[in-house]
Amino acid sequence: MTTTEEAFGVAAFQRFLDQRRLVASRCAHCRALYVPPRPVCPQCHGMEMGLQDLSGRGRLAGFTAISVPPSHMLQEGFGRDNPYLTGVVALEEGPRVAARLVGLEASSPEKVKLGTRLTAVFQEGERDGQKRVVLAFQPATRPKGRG
Amino acid sequence: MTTTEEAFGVAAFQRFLDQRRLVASRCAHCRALYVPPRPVCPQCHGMEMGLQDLSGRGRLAGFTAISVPPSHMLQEGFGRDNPYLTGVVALEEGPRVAARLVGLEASSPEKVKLGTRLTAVFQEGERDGQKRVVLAFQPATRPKGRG
Amino acid sequence: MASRVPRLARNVAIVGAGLSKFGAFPQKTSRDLLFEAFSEALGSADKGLAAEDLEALYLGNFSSDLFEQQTHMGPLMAEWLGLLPKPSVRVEDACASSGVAFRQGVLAIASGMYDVVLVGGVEKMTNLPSERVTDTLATASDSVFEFQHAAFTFPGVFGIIASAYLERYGATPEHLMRVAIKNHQNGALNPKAQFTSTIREIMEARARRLRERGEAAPDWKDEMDFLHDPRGNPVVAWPLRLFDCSPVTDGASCLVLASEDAARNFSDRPVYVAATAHASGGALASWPDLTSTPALRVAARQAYEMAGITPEQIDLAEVHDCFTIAEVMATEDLGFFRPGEGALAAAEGLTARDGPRPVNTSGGLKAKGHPVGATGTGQLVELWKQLRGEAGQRQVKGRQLRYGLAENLGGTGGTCVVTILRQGQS
Amino acid sequence: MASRVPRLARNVAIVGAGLSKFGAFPQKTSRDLLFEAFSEALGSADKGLAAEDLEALYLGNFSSDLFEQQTHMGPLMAEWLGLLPKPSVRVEDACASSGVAFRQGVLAIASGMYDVVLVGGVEKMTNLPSERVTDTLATASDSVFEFQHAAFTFPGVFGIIASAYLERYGATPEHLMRVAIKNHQNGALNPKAQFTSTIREIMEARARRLRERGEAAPDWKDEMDFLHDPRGNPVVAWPLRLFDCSPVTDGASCLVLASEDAARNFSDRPVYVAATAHASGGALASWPDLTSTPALRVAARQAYEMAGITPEQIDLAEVHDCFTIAEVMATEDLGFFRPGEGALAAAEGLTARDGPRPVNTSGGLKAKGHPVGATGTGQLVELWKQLRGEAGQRQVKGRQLRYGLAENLGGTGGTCVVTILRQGQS
Ligand SMILES: [Zn+2]
Ligand SMILES: [Zn+2]
Repeated sequence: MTTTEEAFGVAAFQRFLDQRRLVASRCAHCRALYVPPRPVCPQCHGMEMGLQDLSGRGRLAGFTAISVPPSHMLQEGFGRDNPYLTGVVALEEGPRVAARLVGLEASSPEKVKLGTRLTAVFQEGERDGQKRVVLAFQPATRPKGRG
Repeated sequence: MTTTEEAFGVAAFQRFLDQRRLVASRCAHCRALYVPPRPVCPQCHGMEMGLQDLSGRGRLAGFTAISVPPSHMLQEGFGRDNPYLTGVVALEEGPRVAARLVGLEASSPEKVKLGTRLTAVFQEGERDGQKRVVLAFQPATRPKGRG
Repeated sequence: MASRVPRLARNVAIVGAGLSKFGAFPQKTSRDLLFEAFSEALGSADKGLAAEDLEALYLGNFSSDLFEQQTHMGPLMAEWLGLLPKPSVRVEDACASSGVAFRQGVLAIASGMYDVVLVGGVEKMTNLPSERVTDTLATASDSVFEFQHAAFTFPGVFGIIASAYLERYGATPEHLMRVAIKNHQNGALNPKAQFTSTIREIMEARARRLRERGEAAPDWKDEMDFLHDPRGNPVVAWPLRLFDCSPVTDGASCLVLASEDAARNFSDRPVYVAATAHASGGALASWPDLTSTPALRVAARQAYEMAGITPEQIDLAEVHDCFTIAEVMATEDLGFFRPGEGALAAAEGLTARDGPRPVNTSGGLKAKGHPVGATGTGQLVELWKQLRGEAGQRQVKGRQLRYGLAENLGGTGGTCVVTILRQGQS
Repeated sequence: MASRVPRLARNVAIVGAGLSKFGAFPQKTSRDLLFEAFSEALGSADKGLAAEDLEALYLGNFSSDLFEQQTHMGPLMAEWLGLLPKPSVRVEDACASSGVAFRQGVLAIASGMYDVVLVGGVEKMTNLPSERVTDTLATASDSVFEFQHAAFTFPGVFGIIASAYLERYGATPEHLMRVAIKNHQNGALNPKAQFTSTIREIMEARARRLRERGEAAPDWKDEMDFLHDPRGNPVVAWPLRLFDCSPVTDGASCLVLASEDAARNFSDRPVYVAATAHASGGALASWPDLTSTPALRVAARQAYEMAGITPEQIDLAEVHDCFTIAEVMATEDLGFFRPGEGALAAAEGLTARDGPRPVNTSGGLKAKGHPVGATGTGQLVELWKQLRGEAGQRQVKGRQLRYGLAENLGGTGGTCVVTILRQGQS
């Protein structure tokens, strides 16, 4: 449980992820959505914010394959010969989110296409000995019965 | 050997200590002395600086016994039950210098007196696996034949 | 070059002020803390104030780099507060970061570039282990010559200063304890303070806890007895003990500044900036006299000249009591008392809230807390409230308050900022 | 609130400029580097200039906190340069730290507080291991959401931007390589640059070294061949490779600013500040379009308004090519080329030193080096020299230079500073 005030704090995004939820703030005044949730609407400066769960479906807007990782990714085993993918995903509800990309070939980034349909996955990871969920996106399996 | 330009850089002080020398910069214009050596005279803003070796003799101008040490002193074994002394020494040539104090009772700081005659000692130490000399001061032994 | 008394091209006023709760908040980051102070500042303007009215952000922050592994706080905060694309400047001058940020906000308005500016300060300190806090604060001294070589810590430097002061003027640690007792008495009346208890209350609570646990409770007669007992008040950097030191604190503060003309749109009773002065000082060993902060003397003189007043005209002051000795020396360097008389003056109650020269009515850094980057603007929040008669239970009474002074110190006197605020136009 | 075009209360000019050598100097600290730039700046004034003339120091520095475990650089530097007790302000806005510091120096003079101000920038980066440099630079993005969660690095963010730009406009990595080749050609003429070699020279030297060691030397035909070879030019953050990235650099830069009146005491040919603009931007995911930096568009528009000119009137520019793609996008966001045409323009030589719109005659961040806190004022040092016709071998020739523009970016567009300098009075 989070109180309403806490829901728009910095720690809230992680708490929602730990619950396997991708949550946006929603401005009561202009209805703009933002991820991660925030206490002030960047659009109209309103401070009456609500929450909205997102579908986790989106499309790839930009990406990179990183061959020179920071310390925390070196610790996960990434490096020169094992790059990882990360990028920006445009969610179907409108907002964009920064997230790691999995299930795509990091060693052949030329094969990754912008616009690829993606879906959120909540990956269990560890940081400094503590379990925590990391947001990632993977290629969406095409829903049955749709074109 | 240090070139003249390097002699007034930040690294020079350590290089002189490694040679067991306590060296001041001396302004060619107003003759003011400063420790550690520096490239500009704080007194007259002159930039023609020379070097002068100091005697290492001075008196205690202020001190403290530290019971809550930083990491590097914790590593040397200091702490709540083993405080260390440090302070400011007024050198007989005029300038003052910040330095650790040894040979005085750190656990009885009330017995340490301002004005105590001190003399420089060059202590061999280690930091991050590298040998280096640290400047410290200890009580001066009274020279023979003087009052 | 002969020093001229500077004259700003435009006058500047404060039209809003806010403070987060000060304390230790494991779940709050700098963004959360600053938002708290920001909301209160917007709400504090007499005629209302909205984020759109703000043209720039000046943010004081000491070292989110080391405390939160986050640099470039300016735009991060501007985004969080909904201020994009307004320019945002992070200013760092150690514990005087927001005192200096405030001054840049004043100059930016005076220059003609902006009419309304948000100034803030924030620090998130309590998530680091205590020895890492010690290391981090020590980086504000000369980290090569003072820290690596001489192993100075931040309390250590003020311990050295105190050793010289006590010896030279025959003052005693008891004089310093009186400063702590006074500041806790004030803090007990400040709901935003980290410690909202007097030292006597802290002593009684500690004894009660020991008794409840079945342990032998010390038989402390009074605060002074408690403060002499190393179990209650251990030495940190001799002669300074725990209760001579300000705590480690999370917190934020905000002010809204406006040009004299623009101020009328937001406030019925703006508080004016009568003087803003700033001077830099060198390493401790370069001080000609360890009992007086050279740069503070310079900044104080410049501030009085700019305001056109004398120290006697200051009605109340918030001074930088990172350590009790620092408050004593500041009251001398600011000209409130003669050299060597500050300790006795404090002990005799001259700086108490109901004394002739109230100092640190907020509780000071000692009791209100010291989130280092937020302290400078935090002091000005207190002056703003006092000068407007809105300081609640701790309001200085019985006289008209016209001039308030804030003294904000960075590191061990490397940065000294003196601000004089005035109630009413000149 | 309708945005008004700001008018400074006083005009400001640059009367001196200096740069340290850029590179990797294991024995030099920030103090040593800044002193180098400072001495050159004092010596550069036409009519002489002394430390006593300087009334304040504004110092841009990104993170001596993390690079040197030293905070509170302002007074430390003021002491080292012999400027005590003058006030000293450290400004941090990531890689735009000294661009923003410069702007505060301009505002401080315009406010009436000072007549002559020293502005500097410094960064000492090369003593950290490379993965710690990666970590440290990444703290300039949002370290919670972008760094810890999404594992963005600094090159990674520009890799993402490049992926979107190349796809949208059909540009190729070869267009970006042309930017690097051009900037190395300019840097080869700059004795202060970290790389004083063209990419062809670097290629030839590498092949020679391999042959000397008896190894099989690759048979590179030309620079493009070399830049396509992962042995010469490995991927860092796809599609960006090593030669798309600026290096890790130690360096410092200084400028002396003066009010229009005071400037005449120091210089026969002061260079005037025609415009200073600054805007903040949000996290990369908040950009409506990954191929254009929102805050840069805002700052550019404000700068042209303030200077009262159009992009066509800019004679040369120093832009923030932390990565080749950043130079391409900047030339579009600044209005030199239409969206999507910057890459081709660079490849066709339009931004070459002898082209119609010279960009980064200094070598840019790519070849001159990128000591992040020193970069903003470093760009202005180049413009100052070019506008005075003192840029030596790399002087832009064949026309009268009147307006120079510098664009300094902090982080990934969180801070955007645009400065326009003018040779001669308006
Ligand atoms: Zn809204
Ligand atoms: Zn001299």
